Amino acid sequence: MGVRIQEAAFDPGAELNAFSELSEGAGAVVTFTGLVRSDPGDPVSALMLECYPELALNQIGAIVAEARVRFGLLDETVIHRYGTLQPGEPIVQVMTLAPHREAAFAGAEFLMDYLKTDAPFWKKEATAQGKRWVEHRDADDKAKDRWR
Amino acid sequence: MGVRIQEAAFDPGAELNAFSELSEGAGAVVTFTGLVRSDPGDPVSALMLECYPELALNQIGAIVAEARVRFGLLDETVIHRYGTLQPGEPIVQVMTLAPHREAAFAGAEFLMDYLKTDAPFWKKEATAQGKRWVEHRDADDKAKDRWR
Amino acid sequence: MKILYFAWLRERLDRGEEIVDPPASVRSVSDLIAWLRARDPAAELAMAKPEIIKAAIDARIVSHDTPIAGARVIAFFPPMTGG
Amino acid sequence: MKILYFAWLRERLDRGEEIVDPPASVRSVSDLIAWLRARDPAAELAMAKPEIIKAAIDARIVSHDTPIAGARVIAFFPPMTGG
Repeated sequence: MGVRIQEAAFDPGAELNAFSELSEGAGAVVTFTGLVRSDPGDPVSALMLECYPELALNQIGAIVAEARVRFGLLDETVIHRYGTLQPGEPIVQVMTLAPHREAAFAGAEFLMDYLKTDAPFWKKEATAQGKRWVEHRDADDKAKDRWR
Repeated sequence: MGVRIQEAAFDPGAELNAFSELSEGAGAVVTFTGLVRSDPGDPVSALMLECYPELALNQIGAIVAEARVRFGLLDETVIHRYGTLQPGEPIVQVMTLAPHREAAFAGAEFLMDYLKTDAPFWKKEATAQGKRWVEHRDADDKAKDRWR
Repeated sequence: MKILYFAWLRERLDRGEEIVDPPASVRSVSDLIAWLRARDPAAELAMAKPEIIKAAIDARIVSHDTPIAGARVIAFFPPMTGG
Repeated sequence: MKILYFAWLRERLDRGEEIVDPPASVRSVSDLIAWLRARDPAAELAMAKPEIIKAAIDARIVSHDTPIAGARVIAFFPPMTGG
């Protein structure tokens, strides 16, 4: 189990390889990598990610512990960056290891849905029209609610 | 788009990094990596994967094309090995690139569900009790049927 | 035409492929399975339950009522266990 | 006690943290928001809709009716946009 909140860039592939070292009984690894998205019709030149690290560790630690029990995961890692990022850069990576694919997929989706609404990060986009805070999406609340 | 059927081992992390090169409008990459699973209570010493390559390329190519349209994927890659593999080795990797996480997750799950039932591979396990063909699972048919 | 066999079908027949020349009365995949079984005791046993055997003509999966006219390669195999 | 502000709340108040010493009558998170608003026009505006502001006491998320007695750090922030 691992939770990392960091300003430094990370290497998605190196993280995947380090995570999926031989583990008895494991058959499935699911990796979600979130990238700074720039809409071609409304380009973003940079993304500023603000964070409350102590709360992030508590919140994500609790979500990860719940995911492990609920889906019978063998291992899981969450990496979340803060600071200023460029379009295309990885922001977040969630990895789950399980005996079978159903649990690995469900665990990764559950973790991502909770990170969107419960992890104390705030995104601000720099665009040609200036800077703007990203609005919280109702769709993210709905995505989280399906796990109740 | 890429479909590779190969006997050679592949590097899951290197494949992920090569796949997620900057792509305009992309915000989410989902990677599924399937490993040779050895149940601690009934260990497998090796897995033999038989394949019909021409049919595999046709079947997987059709599934990938359907996934791209259905989920609005920006890119996708399927790598599937055949031959003799050891426990813990990667067998299969599916990667999807999409604007948002919902499509990337759904596309990867859809591809895996179809690979399990529609890709012409046959698994034979070597155990202490001898060799045995892996039985087709009804649960895999049910998993596929949910996409109808 | 060439016939391919995979997995336990290949093992029970002790061959992965063979060249056959069925008579014109063998029109469909079903007919071909019946003809293959009738001429070989190993096939009679291995293909005893045709409903669990899948077929492909020229690397495209087909149902058992598909005509085989013009086929170059016909493959028979058990349910797939990929992924 | 220390107060932390994040995202647009921090920007509108032009500060990320401050030390405050509210009177004993300020018992809950709600009371604290009302007290912070009453003493500062910037806070009056920035926290005009308390229902959209989330709070944490000592790095644990709490509801607005939670008592603040014994709190060392209280954080206020808008809905989160992580992941």
